[in-house]
Amino acid sequence: MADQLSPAHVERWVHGFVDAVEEAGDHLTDLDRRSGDGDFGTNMVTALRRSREVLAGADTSTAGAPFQVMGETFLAHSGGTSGPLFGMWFRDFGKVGADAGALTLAMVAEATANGWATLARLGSAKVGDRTMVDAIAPASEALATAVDDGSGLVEGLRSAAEAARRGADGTSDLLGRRGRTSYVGESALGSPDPGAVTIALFYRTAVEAATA
Amino acid sequence: MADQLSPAHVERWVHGFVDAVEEAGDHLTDLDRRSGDGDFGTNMVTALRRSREVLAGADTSTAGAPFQVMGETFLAHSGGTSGPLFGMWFRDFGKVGADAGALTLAMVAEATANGWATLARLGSAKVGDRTMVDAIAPASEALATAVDDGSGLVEGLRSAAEAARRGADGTSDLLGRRGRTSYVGESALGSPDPGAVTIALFYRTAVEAATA
Amino acid sequence: MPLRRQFLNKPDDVVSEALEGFAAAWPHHVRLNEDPAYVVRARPATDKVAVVSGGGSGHEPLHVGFVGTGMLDAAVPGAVFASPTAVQIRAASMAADTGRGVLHVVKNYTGDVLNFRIAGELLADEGVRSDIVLVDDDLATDTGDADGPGRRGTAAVVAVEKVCGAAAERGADLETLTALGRRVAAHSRTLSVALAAGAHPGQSRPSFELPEDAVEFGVGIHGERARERRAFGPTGELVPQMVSPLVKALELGRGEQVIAIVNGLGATHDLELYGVFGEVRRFLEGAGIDIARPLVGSYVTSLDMAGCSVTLVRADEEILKLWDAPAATPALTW
Amino acid sequence: MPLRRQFLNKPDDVVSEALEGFAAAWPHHVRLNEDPAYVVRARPATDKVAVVSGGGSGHEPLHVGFVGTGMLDAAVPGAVFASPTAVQIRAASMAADTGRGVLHVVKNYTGDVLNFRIAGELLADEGVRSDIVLVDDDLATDTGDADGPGRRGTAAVVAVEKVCGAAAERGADLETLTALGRRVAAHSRTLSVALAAGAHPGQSRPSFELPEDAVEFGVGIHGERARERRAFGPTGELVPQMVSPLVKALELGRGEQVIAIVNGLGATHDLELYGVFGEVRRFLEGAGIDIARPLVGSYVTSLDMAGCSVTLVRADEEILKLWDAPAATPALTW
Ligand SMILES: Nc1ncnc2c1ncn2[C@@H]1O[C@H](COP(=O)(O)OP(=O)(O)O)[C@@H](O)[C@H]1O
Ligand SMILES: Nc1ncnc2c1ncn2[C@@H]1O[C@H](COP(=O)(O)OP(=O)(O)O)[C@@H](O)[C@H]1O
Ligand SMILES: [Mg+2]
Ligand SMILES: [Mg+2]
Ligand SMILES: [Mg+2]
Ligand SMILES: [Mg+2]
Repeated sequence: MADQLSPAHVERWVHGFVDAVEEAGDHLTDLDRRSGDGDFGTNMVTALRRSREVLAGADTSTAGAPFQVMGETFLAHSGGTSGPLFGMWFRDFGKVGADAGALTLAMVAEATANGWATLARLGSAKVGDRTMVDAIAPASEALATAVDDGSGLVEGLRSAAEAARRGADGTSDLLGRRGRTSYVGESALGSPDPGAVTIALFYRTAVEAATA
Repeated sequence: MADQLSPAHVERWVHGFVDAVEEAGDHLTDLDRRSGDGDFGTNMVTALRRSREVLAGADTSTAGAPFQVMGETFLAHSGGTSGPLFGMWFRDFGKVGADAGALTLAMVAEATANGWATLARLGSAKVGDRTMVDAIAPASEALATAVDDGSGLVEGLRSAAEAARRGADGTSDLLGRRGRTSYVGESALGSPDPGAVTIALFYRTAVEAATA
Repeated sequence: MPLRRQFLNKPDDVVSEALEGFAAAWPHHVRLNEDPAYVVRARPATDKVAVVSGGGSGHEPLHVGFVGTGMLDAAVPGAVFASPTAVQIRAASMAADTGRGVLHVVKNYTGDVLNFRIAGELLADEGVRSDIVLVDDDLATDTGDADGPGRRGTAAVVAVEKVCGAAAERGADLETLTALGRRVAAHSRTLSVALAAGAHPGQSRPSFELPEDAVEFGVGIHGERARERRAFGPTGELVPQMVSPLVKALELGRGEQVIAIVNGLGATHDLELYGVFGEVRRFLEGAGIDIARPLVGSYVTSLDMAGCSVTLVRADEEILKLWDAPAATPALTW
Repeated sequence: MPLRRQFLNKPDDVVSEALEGFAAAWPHHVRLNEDPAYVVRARPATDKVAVVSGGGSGHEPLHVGFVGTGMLDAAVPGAVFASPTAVQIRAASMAADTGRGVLHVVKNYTGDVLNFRIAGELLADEGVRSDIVLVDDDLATDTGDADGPGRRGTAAVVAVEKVCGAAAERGADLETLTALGRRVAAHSRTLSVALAAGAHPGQSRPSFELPEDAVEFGVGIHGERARERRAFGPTGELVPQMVSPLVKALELGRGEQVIAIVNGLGATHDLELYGVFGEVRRFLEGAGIDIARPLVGSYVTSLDMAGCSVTLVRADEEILKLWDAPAATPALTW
């Protein structure tokens, strides 16, 4: 059990995330079909596969490098609303780890807080609007608490993953107020927001990478 | 029985012609339907009525003036193939009578010959092509003979009218080689060319104006 | 049944209302005479041969859109798809004449030819010299029958108007212009393809119907059908069928230069026209022919027909220099 | 079922093939960068704020047709009806930047706004200053809901690009340009009406069907339906329904001056557009409002949609002077 995420850990995290989203792709698309236009999973998987290809040839000697590659790939090639937002999300992780030999829990907490701020600034989504912010916000708070409490890396990531999952689950009860889901009203109730579910996968795979 | 056509005679001729074409309008349109696109009578009547209106307010103190008015009216307002050609036809009559107090038989012969030349130049129709030239040519030849023979006005006009009528009748046996009728081939056989029929009316009404 | 409604009041007033709007939209370029209807430059030239064109309406921006410095001195619009009258042409020509004569640029259609020829005779009576350049570029109507009506006139008229307009601006005399215009016309060929016919103002039915798997190949600009239907296909297959016969008819050899005009027939989007132009370029590159000057846009339309035409004009240095000369008209300015 | 076939090869390649053809057709005006895709001036400016715009394709000539002296320094085309990516926008902006910053002219659509905002952050990281003028002129989407997406951006973008382009050419700094562009946008309103929807490349069905007696009133430029259908009628009845709300929304009073843009949405013929413009003029004359500058043509299209939009822009002397300043672009030159 690592107490920092080395570049190798980060690569494992990223590949684990790609695999997890690939596996959940159809389900995520289906969730977007219920609450939007049904392209989320497909777009996400396409952009992630492309990222994986670019990563194969990229220099990933710093802990931020894999995220920088994913950020650029998403910003360069992914359409829709979530593509550029995820691009900026990964970019904030890339920035925090830009010159670092490893990611500490504090750095993950910082990247999460920055990413939350970026997404809020760009997409104007607040907690409760039924977006990925509803998974990010509790994860960010959990990470901040863990850092304050001096928790270990795995413990901190676990609390983030747990918080994100609960946040994602909770979107099932929310009415959409941002993006396409705001047009479908009550008919989305009962299914969670695909963006939030994806954020939960992001932290789950972090835990897996750190514990593998 | 006049031996010259005074401005009053010419006016009577012109009005007689308008009336005659008006009366024959549906028949002429029908002929054009058999050999072209079925707009001849309608177009002709519209332009002639318009000419009659303009004539009512025009100075017609010379023998050519009514024809000048008709020429301008046809050239300014009449579409299709025959409209501009008739415009030029009337114009040649207007020119010959431009400064004249009356039209002699020789002048009618000259205008006819000029008109024929103008139409041949503009429309490239030769005798036998199933156009109004097939009525004009015999009328012109009859008038030339009448002038050479020193015939009287009425006698000369009568011979022209008779020749034009025979020429028009003869177009029933001709295959079209100019204008729209060239596209319909044999199906026009048996009906005369509406333009040629109209030329025959033109000379018939000349006789009526001279003898009234 | 495809429905093709239009923005208009009474169908009969379409042309006169459009002309009124057109003149109001381009007050620094043109002035409209209402009766008889014609359009002249807002600032008429004072000492040059007047270049005048005209024909049926429904082909806009042709011809009124090309009135202005460097192109036409006057344009004479008829009713939709019908020739203007000789009296209109005479009036426009006399308004444009500066004493140095008038060049009539005429697309080869029976009515247009007849009325412009008559106008020439009327003008002669007024002491105004004029001559005609007949534009007959439509390869689809090249039957070789010397006694027939000959090839129709289509998009090459833009090249003739541009080149003669520029030469007139530089002081060329009527004889020179006539010879020049005839040279451009003789070295121009066009083929047009339609995917859907347009509809006459006030009518909701297009002038012909096409099955889903066919294109009208060699279509005209008056809603008339072509002699041929061919299989619909990607532009990569359609365009060579258009360009190859043009190259042959003009006997264009490797190393020669052309002006290439890709023209929309009314309802064809720029995205498509530029795609077509790309294919024209690929084909000509393969044949070693140089597109010295390209022109892509909807310049000679057939109401709201979905279709396009490709025109090639063999170019030499003189023609290219005149093509490049400045023009300032509503539809073409450089 | 109206059939709407297009000239294209593979639907996915429509935009890239059109861009290639476009660049080849206007070599003296523009240069295409293929990946990431953007268009810049053939002769880049050296010392001015760069004016850059972009958005989904299918609206041609917007935006690529407005690259050139006096208007845009660069245009960034997305896929059909889809925003360009932030990386495209960054690359185009950096290619156009002369060191004096970049003005982004953005039509108000979620994707465009998001990607241009992101591009602004990416550019800041590169040390390039930029700011956004949001164009949101579509009165049909004015719900008054401050939390909603706001009015869509349509044809007023042409006015913003023209005016800001001219001011940038004269050396205005980024702050001045941003304020100027926002002023033009704030004083612009548009209403659009469709008679028939267009079809996406490769699809033969239009994006919606209209009954014969209805028009889509307040339609957008992405094939989406309007909130309202109204009775089809003559332009004399339709146009006042479009212009009157614009006058009210802008609170235009007697004696005020406007730029009036009558814009075809893709398949609408010039004859119709000029007829519509005539009606706009009649209406504004009646209201005592002066059309200081007219613009009539198909500048912001929605593929091959049959329809038109009317835009009014309140004008003052500064705006008119900038509107009149020279421009030399593929789609607008004077
Ligand atoms: N304004 C926003 N801020 C943050 N996230 C958003 C916003 N709008 C949408 N999203 C997220 O994006 C997801 C939908 O992405 P995507 O399918 O790519 O969007 P679309 O197809 O509507 O363009 C949603 O599940 C939501 O989590
Ligand atoms: N080239 C021609 N020369 C002389 N007369 C012609 C010529 N072509 C057609 N006509 C005459 O025009 C008449 C048809 O006129 P009209 O119906 O106006 O023509 P369209 O409808 O074909 O334009 C014919 O009956 C014929 O007499
Ligand atoms: Mg979606
Ligand atoms: Mg989507
Ligand atoms: Mg007829
Ligand atoms: Mg007819």
